[in-house]
Amino acid sequence: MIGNGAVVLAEGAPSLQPLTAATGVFGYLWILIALPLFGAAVLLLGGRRTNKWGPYLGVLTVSLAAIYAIILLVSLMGRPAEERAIGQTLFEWVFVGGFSVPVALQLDQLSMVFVLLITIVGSLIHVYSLGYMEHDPDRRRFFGFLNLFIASMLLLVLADNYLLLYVGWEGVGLASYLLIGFWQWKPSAAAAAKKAFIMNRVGDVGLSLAIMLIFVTFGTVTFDSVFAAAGEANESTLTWIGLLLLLAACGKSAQFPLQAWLLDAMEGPTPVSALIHAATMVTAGVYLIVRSNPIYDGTAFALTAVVIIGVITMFMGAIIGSAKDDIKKALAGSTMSQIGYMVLAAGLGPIGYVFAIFHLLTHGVFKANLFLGAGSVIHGMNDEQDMRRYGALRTVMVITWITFMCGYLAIIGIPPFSGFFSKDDIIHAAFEQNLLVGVCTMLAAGITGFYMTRMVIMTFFGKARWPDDAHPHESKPVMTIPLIILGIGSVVTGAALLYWGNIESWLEPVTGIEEKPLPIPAIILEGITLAVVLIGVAIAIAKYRKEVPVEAPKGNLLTVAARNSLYDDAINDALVVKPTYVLSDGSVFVDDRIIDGTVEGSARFVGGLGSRLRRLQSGFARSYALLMVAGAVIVVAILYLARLP
Amino acid sequence: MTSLPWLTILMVVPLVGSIIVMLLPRDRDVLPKQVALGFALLTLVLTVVMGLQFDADATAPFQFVESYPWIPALGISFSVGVDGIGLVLVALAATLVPVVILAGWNDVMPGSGRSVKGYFALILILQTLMIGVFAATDVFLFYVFFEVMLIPIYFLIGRYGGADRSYAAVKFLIYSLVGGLLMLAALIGLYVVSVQQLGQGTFDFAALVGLDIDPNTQKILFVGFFIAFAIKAPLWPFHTWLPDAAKESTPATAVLLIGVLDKVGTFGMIRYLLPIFPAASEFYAPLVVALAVIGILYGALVAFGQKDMKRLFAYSSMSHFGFIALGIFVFTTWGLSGSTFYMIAHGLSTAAIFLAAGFLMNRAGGSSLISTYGGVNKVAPVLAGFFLFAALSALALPGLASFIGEFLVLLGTFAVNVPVAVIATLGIVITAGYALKLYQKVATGPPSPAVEGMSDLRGREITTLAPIVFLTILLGVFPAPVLNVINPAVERTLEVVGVTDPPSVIPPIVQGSAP
Amino acid sequence: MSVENYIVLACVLFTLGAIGVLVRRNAIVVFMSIELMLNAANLAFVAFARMNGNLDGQVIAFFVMVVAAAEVVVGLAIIVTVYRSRRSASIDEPNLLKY
Amino acid sequence: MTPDVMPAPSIDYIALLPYILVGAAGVIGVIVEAFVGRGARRPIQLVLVFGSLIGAFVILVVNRATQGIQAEGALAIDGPGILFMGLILLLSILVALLMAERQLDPAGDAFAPRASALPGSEDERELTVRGYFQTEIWPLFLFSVFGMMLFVTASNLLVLFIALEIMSLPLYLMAGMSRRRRLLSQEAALKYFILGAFSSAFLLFGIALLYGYAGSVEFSAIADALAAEPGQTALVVGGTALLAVGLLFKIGAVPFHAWVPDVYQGSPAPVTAFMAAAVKVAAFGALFRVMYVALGGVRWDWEPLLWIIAGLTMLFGSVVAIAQTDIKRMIAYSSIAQAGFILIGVSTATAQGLYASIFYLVAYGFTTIGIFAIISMVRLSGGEVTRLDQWAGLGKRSPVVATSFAIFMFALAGFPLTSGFIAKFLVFESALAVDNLGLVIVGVIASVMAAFFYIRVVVIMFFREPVEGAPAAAVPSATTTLALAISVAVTVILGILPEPVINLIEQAGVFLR
Repeated sequence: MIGNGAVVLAEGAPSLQPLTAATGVFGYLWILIALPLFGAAVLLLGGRRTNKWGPYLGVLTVSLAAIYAIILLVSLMGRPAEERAIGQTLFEWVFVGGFSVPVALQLDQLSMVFVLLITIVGSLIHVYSLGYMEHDPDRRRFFGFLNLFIASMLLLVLADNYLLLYVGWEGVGLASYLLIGFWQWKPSAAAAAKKAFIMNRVGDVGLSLAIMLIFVTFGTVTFDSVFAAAGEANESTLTWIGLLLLLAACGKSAQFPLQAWLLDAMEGPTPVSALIHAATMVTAGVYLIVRSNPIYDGTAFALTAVVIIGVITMFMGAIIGSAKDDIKKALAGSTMSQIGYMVLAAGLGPIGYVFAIFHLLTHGVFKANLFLGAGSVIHGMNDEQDMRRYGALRTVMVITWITFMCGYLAIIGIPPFSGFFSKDDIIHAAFEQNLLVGVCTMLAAGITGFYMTRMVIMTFFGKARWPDDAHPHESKPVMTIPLIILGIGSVVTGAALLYWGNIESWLEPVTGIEEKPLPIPAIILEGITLAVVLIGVAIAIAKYRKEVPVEAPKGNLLTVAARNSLYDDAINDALVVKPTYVLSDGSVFVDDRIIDGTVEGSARFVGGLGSRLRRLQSGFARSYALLMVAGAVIVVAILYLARLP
Repeated sequence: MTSLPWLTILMVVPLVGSIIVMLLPRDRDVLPKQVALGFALLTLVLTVVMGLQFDADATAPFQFVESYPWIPALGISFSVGVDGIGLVLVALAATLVPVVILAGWNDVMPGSGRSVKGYFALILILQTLMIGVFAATDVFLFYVFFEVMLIPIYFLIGRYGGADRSYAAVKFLIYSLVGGLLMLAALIGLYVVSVQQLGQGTFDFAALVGLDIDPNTQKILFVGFFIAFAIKAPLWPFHTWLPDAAKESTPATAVLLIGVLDKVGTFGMIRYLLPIFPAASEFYAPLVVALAVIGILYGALVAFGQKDMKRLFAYSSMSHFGFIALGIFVFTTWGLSGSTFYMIAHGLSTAAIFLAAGFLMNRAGGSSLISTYGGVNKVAPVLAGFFLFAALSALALPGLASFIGEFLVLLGTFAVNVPVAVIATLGIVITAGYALKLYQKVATGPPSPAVEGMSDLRGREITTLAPIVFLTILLGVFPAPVLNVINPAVERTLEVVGVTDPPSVIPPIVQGSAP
Repeated sequence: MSVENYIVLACVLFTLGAIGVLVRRNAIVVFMSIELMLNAANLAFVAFARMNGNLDGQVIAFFVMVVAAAEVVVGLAIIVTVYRSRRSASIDEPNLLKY
Repeated sequence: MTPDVMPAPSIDYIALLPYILVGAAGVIGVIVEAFVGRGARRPIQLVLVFGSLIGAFVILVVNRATQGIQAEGALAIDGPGILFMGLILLLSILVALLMAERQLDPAGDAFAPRASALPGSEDERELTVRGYFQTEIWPLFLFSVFGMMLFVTASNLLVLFIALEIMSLPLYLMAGMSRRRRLLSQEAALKYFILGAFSSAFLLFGIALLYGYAGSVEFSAIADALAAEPGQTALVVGGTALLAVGLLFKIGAVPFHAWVPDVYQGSPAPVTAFMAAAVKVAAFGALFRVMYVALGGVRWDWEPLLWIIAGLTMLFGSVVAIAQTDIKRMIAYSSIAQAGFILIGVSTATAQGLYASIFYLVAYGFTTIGIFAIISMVRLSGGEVTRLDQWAGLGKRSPVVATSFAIFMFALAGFPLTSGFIAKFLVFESALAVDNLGLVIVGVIASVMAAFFYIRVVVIMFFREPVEGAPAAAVPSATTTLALAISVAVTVILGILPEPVINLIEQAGVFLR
């Protein structure tokens, strides 16, 4: 019943790969989402009863999902390339007139890799959380929210139409809201959570409008039908759709101008930062853009916009990351910048899509690694996050240090660590497309080298600047083992995906691929890149080898600006928040005084009129008589004057 | 079809219930509640049974039709029957009444000088009238229910409400009367037209739809009906009674008032304005759309600035009613179905927010000032959880019922008028703003003095909220039961108006990948 | 003398009576003014009877006199009781009922 | 003209039986007052009153078929006439029930033991102590009813005038007979008398002018004259105007309303009920007949007049009532407003308008009597308590009475399922049927403002906490209870099942001429 719809599609869209019916092992696609959802339901509705075993259930569901995902991958690889897109319609969801949206899942090469990233990294972080959240009274709820997040994220990447994607999109937003504000009694946390949700909401406006425009244009919101017809739509429409989707992506992926929430989001527990605000959710924007590649292919304008946004954010993030002393915020800045890379890559079009995803995957691994490492440090330094109070930790936290180094080398892109392959591919693509963009990416790589080195030195090298009460110690195995796995991941993912996994040809059917000649030979380019990175590293070493003051020095203008996250909050306040409050107070005034005032006023007027008119009733019989005489005169007058034809 | 007079039964059962409650001895203060709850549940069961017999794809516009002559001299008959839209609204009423009875269990303390049984009797009478107003197929009968409904609510507010109750009650009643009397005038005008056209007058809905009223007359009569509905709904700027009424009434009353009664306004627009005055509807559509959009943003902004919870809910409802009205007057199946669906969803989310807030306020001595509260989440996580859920359902989180309504409305608007749709869509940001701001102030941060040592929800309270939450999620994930029922009615309505949905720019290859 | 003059006279008397009601304070006088108005009407009736050449007007005049007599009875009764309780026949005096 | 032989007038006494019965009963009542011992008077009077009224009503119903111009063109006993008379008789019976009440006031009934006695004087106290009851009021009452019956069926202007006086003169006296608050009562009587006499002078002069124009006082003759030579002459205009003034005064229409509040407030509650209900019906009956039958030819002239008057009356009554603090006075202003609504029906000059107004009068009459029944019940030792704020919390102390009063209030405000709603519906419809949207809009506005004070009473009774020493409704005797019960029943039943009454009214046909 699912297949036949798809066959028609295949004819309608020759360029597109057909959806094949979900049979055999794929018949249970929905289990993938159902598992963590079930976990979430049990943990959140179960109440205190589940306190004891709840967390383990949470871990279990995700791990099962991960195992199933691997099975799916294997059987997917077992299939011929043109049958690797599986569609499964579960039931009719929203249907009115011509608008009909099913709850239907679609597993193709693109969603497959996401499913893997989400479930595997997800389960590792779940395990890690067992240790990290051990003493938190609300562990149960924490794991419940995590499960909820995994479920929504899977829905997001498995949905086969935009509206269903929206549900997952908002679901992860909700989970992120709940987890950022997990320590709700901290006003800062609550505020950060609200900020994140509302800024995402702005992006959602883009997504909803995009969906409406898509429907009005194509008469459907199902991916394959839309993409099949994308070629026939006129360019301006596509441009609008592209820009609106970009707006959505900016919200979710903390891209300029909607980036301000990400740094505050670090208020959440570190595993959350690792999973949601580094590895998976924040990359959803990239997924959206890559997924919609047939639309972007039709509009150079939107693509350019995507690139510009990517470049801006890439630098902003890098600069912010270079100045923050809070280790998590520094990492958050780097996340922004790395996602900037991906968005930029996606903006390059068919040349870049694949590499955007590629970098997304490697980043997912090594950034999770770095965050969990940071978490381990924070845990060891009993919740001190200021890097200026760290130093020389390599001596006491060996595993953390080593794994962190793997992530470090990966992110700055030293061969053969994973980041090297993905980032260099992006830089290549950038140069193939446009020299300027290429140079930007290269510079950003250099800055990356700088801020990551700074972070490593301030944290693990130099003298110890610990607070007196701090007794840093290595974390428990339950935390270190995931670290180790991810550390290995940071080393191998890149090569594995590129050479063994052959990611380019794997994704090609979804994203298409395109090669252009490089202006300069690849090897030289790589050399230069590496050189730039090393320069960045060198500067950092030079700057921080010697004593790091516990109190941050004044620093030059740029540093100060960067410490204040480039004043994004100030700007938002001035441009959006303040005006909203003014507007709101204004309307309240209007409502109380003017609108309700008019109502009350008219009532009072009638009352007043009454008490004035009753004075006519003077109580003197003769004045009544006078009134009568006057009345009689009036009557005569009326009879003479007012007379119907 | 069944031969049983279902709708009459549905109306009679609560009526009987209220009479029995009134006849109970004064000194029993629990018995009336139990009896009332029993009858409410019985009504619910009957409604479900009836609903199961509803034939979604029947050709007849109305089902469970009954008609008895009432005042033949004036062509008035007691005729009832439901189409899909009426059915779901009747169901909404039948669902919410038992919930509020359970929620209002201790609203009236014995010895407070107010009669316990009176409270529940009034609620049951109200249920009869609510079912009647949605089921009437004789315009006069509709009007009678429409007006008489005011009286129980008037007493519920004025007798059992808060400090300023009698002011709020009178304001509510006068406002409604203004609308009601204008509507009466228009109704009579309609009757006179029917006399002129059919020889002898009638109020039968079908017959009136059949009339061919000249546009200018339509424009006059339309105004009479519209203002009545706009006040009920309420649309900007006819709304200022709502905040006071909402603030002064008990949560239970507020739920019935905003959750169900106010739907009569939008229901009336769909059922009466569009089919009977098609020309006028199209003539005034731009105006109404403008009012609706203003209402959406204005309501949200005012809600954002409120210091009082209940008033905030009132304004947020006003903004949601803006969405509903918008969907009605863009004349697309998406918009109209969306509005209808939104009515149900809004009924549920109103119930959720008011009841949750009510339970919160009961624990803090009834203050509805937001500033009284803080950090509830720490002391009463379950309560805070429900509160958050209500807030999310108010901001139409995808996956919840309200999202489907809101999105369909916006989609239907976008299809015919992009700028309006864009402006309206901005509303969802402000909505998120006030909803989460409220939650942040009430539930997060360190617990405030009023909140310290607050007890969490008890069994009865959870029992009242659970079904609402369940329905909200269910309809958000699987709206088919409702959509199946309302879509035919919606399409029929638009046929009468004589408009069809604009086709997509590019003819779709297949309708999604649906089976 | 033509009939019009009688009519005019009647109107004048009627007006005088009305003015009397408006300007005089003493209830008795006011009442007499009203009687004057009635008799103005009577004059008009008789005059018209003559004009129309039938007797109806004259008959009516007799009826009116009877009615006026009855009115006197009732009127004086009321005025006297008021006078007894207030020791004044002014119709501006009783002024408790107003507004 | 042959002066020597005088043909005997042909008079159908059967058709006149109702009049004769009531009139004769009144005369007998006077004789009883003169010759029967004090102790026996009351029972005899009651028998006379109820016997004659009920009898008259029965006869009326029995030979409702015998219609026609009777008594040499003096009376027109036609469908509408019979309706008006029947309504008057029914309302009078209810009023009589109220008047017969002697349980509410510890000192006896609502009337002064001797109207002539000096208020607060020694002999009055003595009379009270001796438990005297004055029963002169009963024959007066019967005469008044008799006058009303003539008034609504008068078919020539002379009878109209005489009937008016027969109706009014007793009322002037009855207004002054209150046992409590004698001064107010006497003041009311005086004002009512002076102004009433004044207005009847206007009426009479109007009659004179019309007679001058038509050469006859027969309605039919006047109508023929108007038909023969249409167009305005000073006589017609003047006559119509003055006639209208006289009739509108009795109706209490603005600007001839001034007496209404004072008289209603000062008179004893049962008498006020009589004025508010029966007199209004009679006055409207007469107005209808005069305007439709005699002056139908110049209705282009008086229609606009009545629109304006109706609009003014509705608005003025409603607005001023909002500012009232005394329940009786408020009801007085409300009755002015209600008169305005009924005038809408008259101003349409259609049969539909006639029927609508009759229905309105039925609804309004019964409701009004019920209202005054309750007003007479809510009292402290000093007599009726009419200050609104003292009614606070009545709903708590006397739920049944308060609920009935609330029903009446909602009826006057025109809420569905009460008689008042159907009534408003019908008059508005009659107006829209002649495309008079403007008047309906004014009506709507007035209704909203009126609702404001009707509802305020409900608020005071139910939502306010009782004040110290606030009154409760005293337990009345069977008669008042019966009257009250009937009024409530009619108010509700006419709201739910008006069909029979509407049909009855519409069968009445048109005025004979």
